[in-house]
Amino acid sequence: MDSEVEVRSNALVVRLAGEIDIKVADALRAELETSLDRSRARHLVLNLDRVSFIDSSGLGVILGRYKRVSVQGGKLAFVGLRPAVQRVLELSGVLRISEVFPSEDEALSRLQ
Amino acid sequence: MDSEVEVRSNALVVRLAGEIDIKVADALRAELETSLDRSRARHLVLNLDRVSFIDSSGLGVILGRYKRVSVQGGKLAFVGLRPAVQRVLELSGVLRISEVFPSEDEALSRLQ
Amino acid sequence: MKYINQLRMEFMSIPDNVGLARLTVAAFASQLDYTVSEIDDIKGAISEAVSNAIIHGYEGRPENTVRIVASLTTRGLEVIVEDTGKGIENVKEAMLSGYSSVPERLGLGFSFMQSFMDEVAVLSEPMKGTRVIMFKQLGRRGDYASEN
Amino acid sequence: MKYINQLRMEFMSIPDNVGLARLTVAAFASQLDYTVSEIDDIKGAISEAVSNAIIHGYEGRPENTVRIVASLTTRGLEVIVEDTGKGIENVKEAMLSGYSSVPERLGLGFSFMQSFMDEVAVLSEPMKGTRVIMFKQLGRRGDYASEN
Ligand SMILES: Nc1ncnc2c1ncn2[C@@H]1O[C@H](COP(=O)(O)OP(=O)(O)O)[C@@H](O)[C@H]1O
Ligand SMILES: Nc1ncnc2c1ncn2[C@@H]1O[C@H](COP(=O)(O)OP(=O)(O)O)[C@@H](O)[C@H]1O
Repeated sequence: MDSEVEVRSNALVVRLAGEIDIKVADALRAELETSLDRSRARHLVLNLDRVSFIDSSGLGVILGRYKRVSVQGGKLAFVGLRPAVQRVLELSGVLRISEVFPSEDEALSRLQ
Repeated sequence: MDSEVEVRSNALVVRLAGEIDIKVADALRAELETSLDRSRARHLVLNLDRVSFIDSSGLGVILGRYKRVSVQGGKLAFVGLRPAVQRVLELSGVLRISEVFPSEDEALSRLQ
Repeated sequence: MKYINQLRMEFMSIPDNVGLARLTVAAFASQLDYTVSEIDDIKGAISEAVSNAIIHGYEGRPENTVRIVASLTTRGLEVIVEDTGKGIENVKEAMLSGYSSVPERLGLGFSFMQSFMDEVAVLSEPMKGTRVIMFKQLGRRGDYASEN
Repeated sequence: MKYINQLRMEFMSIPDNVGLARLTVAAFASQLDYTVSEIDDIKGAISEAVSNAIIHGYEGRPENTVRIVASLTTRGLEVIVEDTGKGIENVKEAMLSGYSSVPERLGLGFSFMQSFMDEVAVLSEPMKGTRVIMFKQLGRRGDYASEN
């Protein structure tokens, strides 16, 4: 798994690549926590367009961060969901508490 | 493995794709024999630019066809060798009895 | 039922091997005529079952063995994931969506397996281990879109 | 020597499984820091050894089992490919470059294995089977270019 983090207006934009499973879960959790601490961003935008796989261990990391963000009144948004990833997010119900946007720009303009 | 056959001037041009091993060896042998029978081409040009893997079973099929072609005074030429394929051809000595060209056109113009 | 092909694999209980198991079983299953989304389902189910064996069955201890037996028949893929770890006291409760014995986990593993596969059976005995038996029928489902 | 990871696999002796074995062992070996060309070498060696087990060991009969044991250490990958097939009368002769007991084959399998791997040992007993033990050292070779 590769990741890239950027703060854009009031959101932390995280671009992930690869497969998100138990192997990378701890490192991803630590990276997201550190980035949220540093940036003090309100919203979390996850660009998953290069993520080919995610399972419940990976999803757990994302949902943990959602809790933190939503406590501060922020929102969770996704960009670039491939079919396999979309399906897992749907099954888990995550899509009911988050929004999906066609691009990062769109996500950022709607999350003000 | 996928294949595509075309007769261009006096050569049979065969474009292969995928992995050439024992699983596909019989089918490839049959296809090359049939194409050589039908076309009555003198030379055999193998475009391997979409072949990611070949082993000694795959090489055996190619060398068998080389024998047939060279008996009729024809030549064997390769186009588009990836590093892994190039290495196997080198190790086997096939490159000493054949030629490698940067493109099909170049191969065809030199094989007259 | 005639077996078309059969694969057994055994590997150490470390997180690196979850991806290995996923890839291998997916490549094996691809010998049948599954759609891309069905292969994604199989990857998902294997990932959950193998992760469970490592995290729960062996509680993260790396020197144990996870075993997979995968069989192809004309009907589809049968795959068994098993560990000889701590086992499950109450399988029915464990399989409930949202139930987890580990606070930070989601408790969705078994329900994902059930969504991804056509049949899931769990045999477990405390202190003995757990065996998850799954079946994915061939030619049953369309792609994601047609399921909704 | 400490094992970092270990994988055993067993599968039916059919040609479809040659690619499966190649892919799985390559993915397993990728847990170490091999170069792309070293991973290609490993794929090549596995392909030759597994093809031999199927073609020669079991003479094409599909209902037999090929077994692979792959181990990662800090030094590299050790991989054993074994069959319980017909075995080899004269291993020294069989390993000669160009020797084949089958007219239409090239007799290059063993010499490819030796080129691709750093160590190759063959243990065989007629009517009992054959075991090929190979080792690929880590950080030894550069890419193809620097070898020439
Ligand atoms: N292989 C196993 N060995 C022991 N316990 C298991 C195993 N698999 C699952 N369990 C138990 O079942 C519970 C539910 O599993 P699951 O639905 O996959 O959710 P999660 O992995 O998120 O906890 C686990 O929390 C664990 O207590
Ligand atoms: N697993 C095996 N079981 C029995 N015989 C084998 C096995 N592997 C190799 N051999 C014998 O060794 C010979 C040389 O093998 P190899 O160098 O791979 O060339 P090829 O496969 O082209 O014959 C084979 O022709 C066969 O007689």
